Amino acid sequence: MSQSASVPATPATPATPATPATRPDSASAAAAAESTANSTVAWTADEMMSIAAARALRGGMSCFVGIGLPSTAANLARRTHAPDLVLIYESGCLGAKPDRLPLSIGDGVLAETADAVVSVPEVFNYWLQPGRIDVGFLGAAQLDRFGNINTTVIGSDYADPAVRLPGAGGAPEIATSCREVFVVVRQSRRTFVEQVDFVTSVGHGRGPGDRARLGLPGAGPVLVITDLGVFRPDPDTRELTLTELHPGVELDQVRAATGWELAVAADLARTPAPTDQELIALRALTKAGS
Amino acid sequence: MSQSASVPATPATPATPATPATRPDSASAAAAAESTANSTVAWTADEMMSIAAARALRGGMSCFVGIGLPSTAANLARRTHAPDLVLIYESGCLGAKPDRLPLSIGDGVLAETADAVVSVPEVFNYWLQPGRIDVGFLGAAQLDRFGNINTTVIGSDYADPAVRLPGAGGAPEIATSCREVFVVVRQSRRTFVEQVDFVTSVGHGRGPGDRARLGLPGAGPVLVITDLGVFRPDPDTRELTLTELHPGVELDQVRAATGWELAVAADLARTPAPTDQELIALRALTKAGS
Amino acid sequence: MAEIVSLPDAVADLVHDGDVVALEGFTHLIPVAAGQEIIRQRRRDLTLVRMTPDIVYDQMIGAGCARKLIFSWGGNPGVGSLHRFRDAVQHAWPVPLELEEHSHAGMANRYVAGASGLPFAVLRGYRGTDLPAHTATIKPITCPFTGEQLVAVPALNPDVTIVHAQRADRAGNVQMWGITGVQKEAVLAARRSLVTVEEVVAELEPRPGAVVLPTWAVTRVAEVPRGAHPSYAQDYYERDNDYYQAWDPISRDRDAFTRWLDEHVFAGAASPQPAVSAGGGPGASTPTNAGSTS
Amino acid sequence: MAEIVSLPDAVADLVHDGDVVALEGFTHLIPVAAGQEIIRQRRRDLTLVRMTPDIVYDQMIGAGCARKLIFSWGGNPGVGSLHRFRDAVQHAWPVPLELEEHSHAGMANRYVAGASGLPFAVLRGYRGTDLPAHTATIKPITCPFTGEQLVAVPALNPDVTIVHAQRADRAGNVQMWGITGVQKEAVLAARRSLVTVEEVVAELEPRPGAVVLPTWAVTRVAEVPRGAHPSYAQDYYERDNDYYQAWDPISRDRDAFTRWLDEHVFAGAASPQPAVSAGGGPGASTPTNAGSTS
Repeated sequence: MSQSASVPATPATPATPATPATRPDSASAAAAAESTANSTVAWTADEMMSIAAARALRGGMSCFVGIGLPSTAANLARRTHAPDLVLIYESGCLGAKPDRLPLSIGDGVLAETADAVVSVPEVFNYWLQPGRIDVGFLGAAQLDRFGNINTTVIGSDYADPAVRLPGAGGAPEIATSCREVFVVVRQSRRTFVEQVDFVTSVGHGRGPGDRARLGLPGAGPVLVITDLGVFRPDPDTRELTLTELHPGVELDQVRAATGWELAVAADLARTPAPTDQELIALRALTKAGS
Repeated sequence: MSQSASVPATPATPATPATPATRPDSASAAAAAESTANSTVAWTADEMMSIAAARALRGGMSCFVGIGLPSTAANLARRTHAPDLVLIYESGCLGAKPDRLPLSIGDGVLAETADAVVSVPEVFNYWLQPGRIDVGFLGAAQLDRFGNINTTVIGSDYADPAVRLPGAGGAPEIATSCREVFVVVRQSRRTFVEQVDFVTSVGHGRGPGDRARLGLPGAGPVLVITDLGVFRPDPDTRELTLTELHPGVELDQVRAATGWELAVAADLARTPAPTDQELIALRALTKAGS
Repeated sequence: MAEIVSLPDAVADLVHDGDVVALEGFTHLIPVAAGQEIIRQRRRDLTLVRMTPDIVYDQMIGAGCARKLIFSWGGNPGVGSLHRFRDAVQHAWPVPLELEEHSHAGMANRYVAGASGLPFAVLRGYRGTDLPAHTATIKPITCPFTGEQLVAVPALNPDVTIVHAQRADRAGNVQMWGITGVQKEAVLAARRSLVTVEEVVAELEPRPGAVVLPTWAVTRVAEVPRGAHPSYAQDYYERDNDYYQAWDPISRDRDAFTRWLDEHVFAGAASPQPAVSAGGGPGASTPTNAGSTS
Repeated sequence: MAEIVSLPDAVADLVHDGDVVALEGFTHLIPVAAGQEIIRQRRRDLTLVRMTPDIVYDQMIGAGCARKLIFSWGGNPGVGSLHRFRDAVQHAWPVPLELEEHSHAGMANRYVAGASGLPFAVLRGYRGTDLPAHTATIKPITCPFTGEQLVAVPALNPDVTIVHAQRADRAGNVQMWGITGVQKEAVLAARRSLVTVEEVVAELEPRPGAVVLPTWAVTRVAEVPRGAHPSYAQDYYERDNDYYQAWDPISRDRDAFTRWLDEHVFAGAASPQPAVSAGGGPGASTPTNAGSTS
């Protein structure tokens, strides 16, 4: 099942399928599917995205995990370079160590393997809100140039939306309280928009100083990983700036999939291609979870 | 150990010894110790007090239990006429069924026999505050004519007290939130005072309408049991009024042990003397607990 | 003390037209059978409350039980959207659905306030989002000590809360374990409560991670084996992922949905849990090939 | 991640003169050995926080560690008063002791606010009592939805919280069970935390009623067998009621107390837990005949 506006992705709660699929409709798929020096097998743009997202997580970090793409990335990191990554799910599972990819944020395997299972009020009040969690890992239906996230409605009229999306879930406070936020999202002009129709979760507001003015304690989105590349907020403008291109992706492809005039880092890098080890781990994970 | 100003009783948390002792210094002891038609053995004023207090509790009630005299009475009720009395301790034990008298509000036997053990914040916030508990059973170092309780300081200057007492513990909110409050206290001019030096826990304030004005949801002290008799607030004046004399106690003894001009109910009754069954159960309980 | 009764009797006693009704259960232990019993008893004008309205609320909304939804995330977990919910919001079918929309943190705290007998809760939430502009039940509040501005949300005190648990004893004490979500708070916040359970047992053995609701905090208990299907009951049965997939095409189409309702909810009025088949899907005639739904 | 160290090292690292220090444990699991180590390291000007200051705080106050006490009930449970506490309040011996006095509900909610990263908590408390007149940290607050007036109390965020638990694993994950009081909130509210444990084990087996604090929420763990004596550690040892009785005459007399301090706390500086005798009393030379204390 591919993602579409009528089956939207959502943060911190399930909506996108847990299994990354090939994306034949994507301009990047053909490029990404080519094999590189790192890997001996072909891989898809979605696989590159999950692997790039996983690499951003470091051992010992605590990570508040949204389902779908974020969960795939976080579980992949725990299977590869970050075995002591602490996974936290909004269902109350602290330190979950699932042996297969969970299909929801409340799968039994999360509770069975967690260091502690606490109530939902407790996970938000005692664990998220005080800023104990290093990284909040979110998805998005729309993401704008300042990293604001929409998972509520498509269209300008809340009362009469073009598309009613699932809503906020845990995302607004994850985006507020985690020390940093990573976002993982499939990129297109539909998802990468100049300004979101509805601010469900605040990124960098309308620019520099907005998070401080709003009293948001965390640093906000410091990293956005898509199937085309990696974006980071410009230190001065806070605008999402392309800092890495995935292997085989051309800059024009990224521009074509971005709904605003794309800023590109002076030292634009190439994401290292997936290694065989990463691909094997990812495929084992998504196969077990499906 | 007898109760004295320097070793004060406290509500809802331990301070008085759990074991009722004979009280040779009391004017009522000799009278109360005489045997009556109900019992074939002699009993003490303290035993009469605990038994009268236990009788006030009914099966199926939930009772927030202070340690010491209230705990003795509540556990006695559970052993005699009210086996399904639900005992709640501020340590977080809901539905404790101790097989011996606990020495503190946090004895292991309370946790081991409870239906549920919850955190201290939870017992106050989820269980006490919303008014779920039928009866709050409190002790007092001082009690005044309107049933207000002091367990904080003796003397008019808080900053330089004549005697520093243990403080509030759980009592202020027990007195506020339980549907009804029972108080059990050894009676003397030291404990039964015209006006408490410090209002730790509100009874009926300074008279009619005060609880409503303060927005206190529960009915407040509806029953005070001492070693001399039983008191209830007058429906009009809210002043504690003697409604029962314990067997063998004379009205003058009660007046002598009351720090204000005592009101006596028109239909003053005699407390039925302890039955053998009650005495046997009480002594088994206090012996096991000592 | 909780009375142990049948599910139809419990719903008939406790759930009235126009009530504020919360069915809670966070992925795990969702009281689906009770929700379908509410449909079967044709309740109307309910204000439905739930952090994560999913299939059972899609069914209740599609059946016309609800006039309002108070929620924080509405979707078919792992699959996509709730199409009956979207049809109600976007096209007022079968009746208009008013929304009161919060975040999870806000909803959880609203239940906490409700359970605590407080009129409101305070959190560090919603800041900078567009939610306060559309939700009247989000207001600023100032700390009287630091002057910091935070957010207040009002208590949720449903007329009835319904949850599902693994066990109750014969006295009506309830025990649940695994992910227990916001169920304790939702029950304690409500005026009346119903707990459906997998089984009534002689004695509740203590278990790691178990939450116990004493009988005097619950109004009714009903034994409903598989009452959480297609969600799961830890140590009883697994989540029926095929059901969630198969729900998508049924719910996309008004006629298919109406047929499903007739065949799998209303037709079963005589039998106790008709819509809760042991098999993998909302109904035997439903294709469960998830691949066909994309 | 929590570091596993010795008790003296943990106290030396975490507890500084002038700190706000909370030792929590509600009757059960009171971190007495850690309190005595603070005395031994001669910390001064501490603001001590504890819902139920009892013997260990009487000892710390008598030893001159504290300039202020934030509390809700101070007594020797089942015995009577804390005489060192009273001597400090009534006669400023050995140093004056400032009081900040609350109810249990207020203190518990202050820790909850602290653990939640909020500046204050709201409760339905203190109404009509004389406490607000003497305690600056109790203020009115108005519900923005109903207009009802309630009470706010500020968050407690100790510099250090110390609790005792039954077990930790080698990674520093902590497990406690039985009555767990306000310990989770007190640890999560603190900037730094120390958990003394009965034993460090290879693996924490799940247990009914257990609270687990993940290692990343704790600063230091120290293995201190019988570290809660004379309170108890469920499934390890019982409460030493004789100790509580015997404390009464020692604490009533400044000289007797000073002698006890020299002999049973300071003299033991070389050995790890000198004041925690296996026997029944604060010291071998102490009469434990409770009858003599009345």
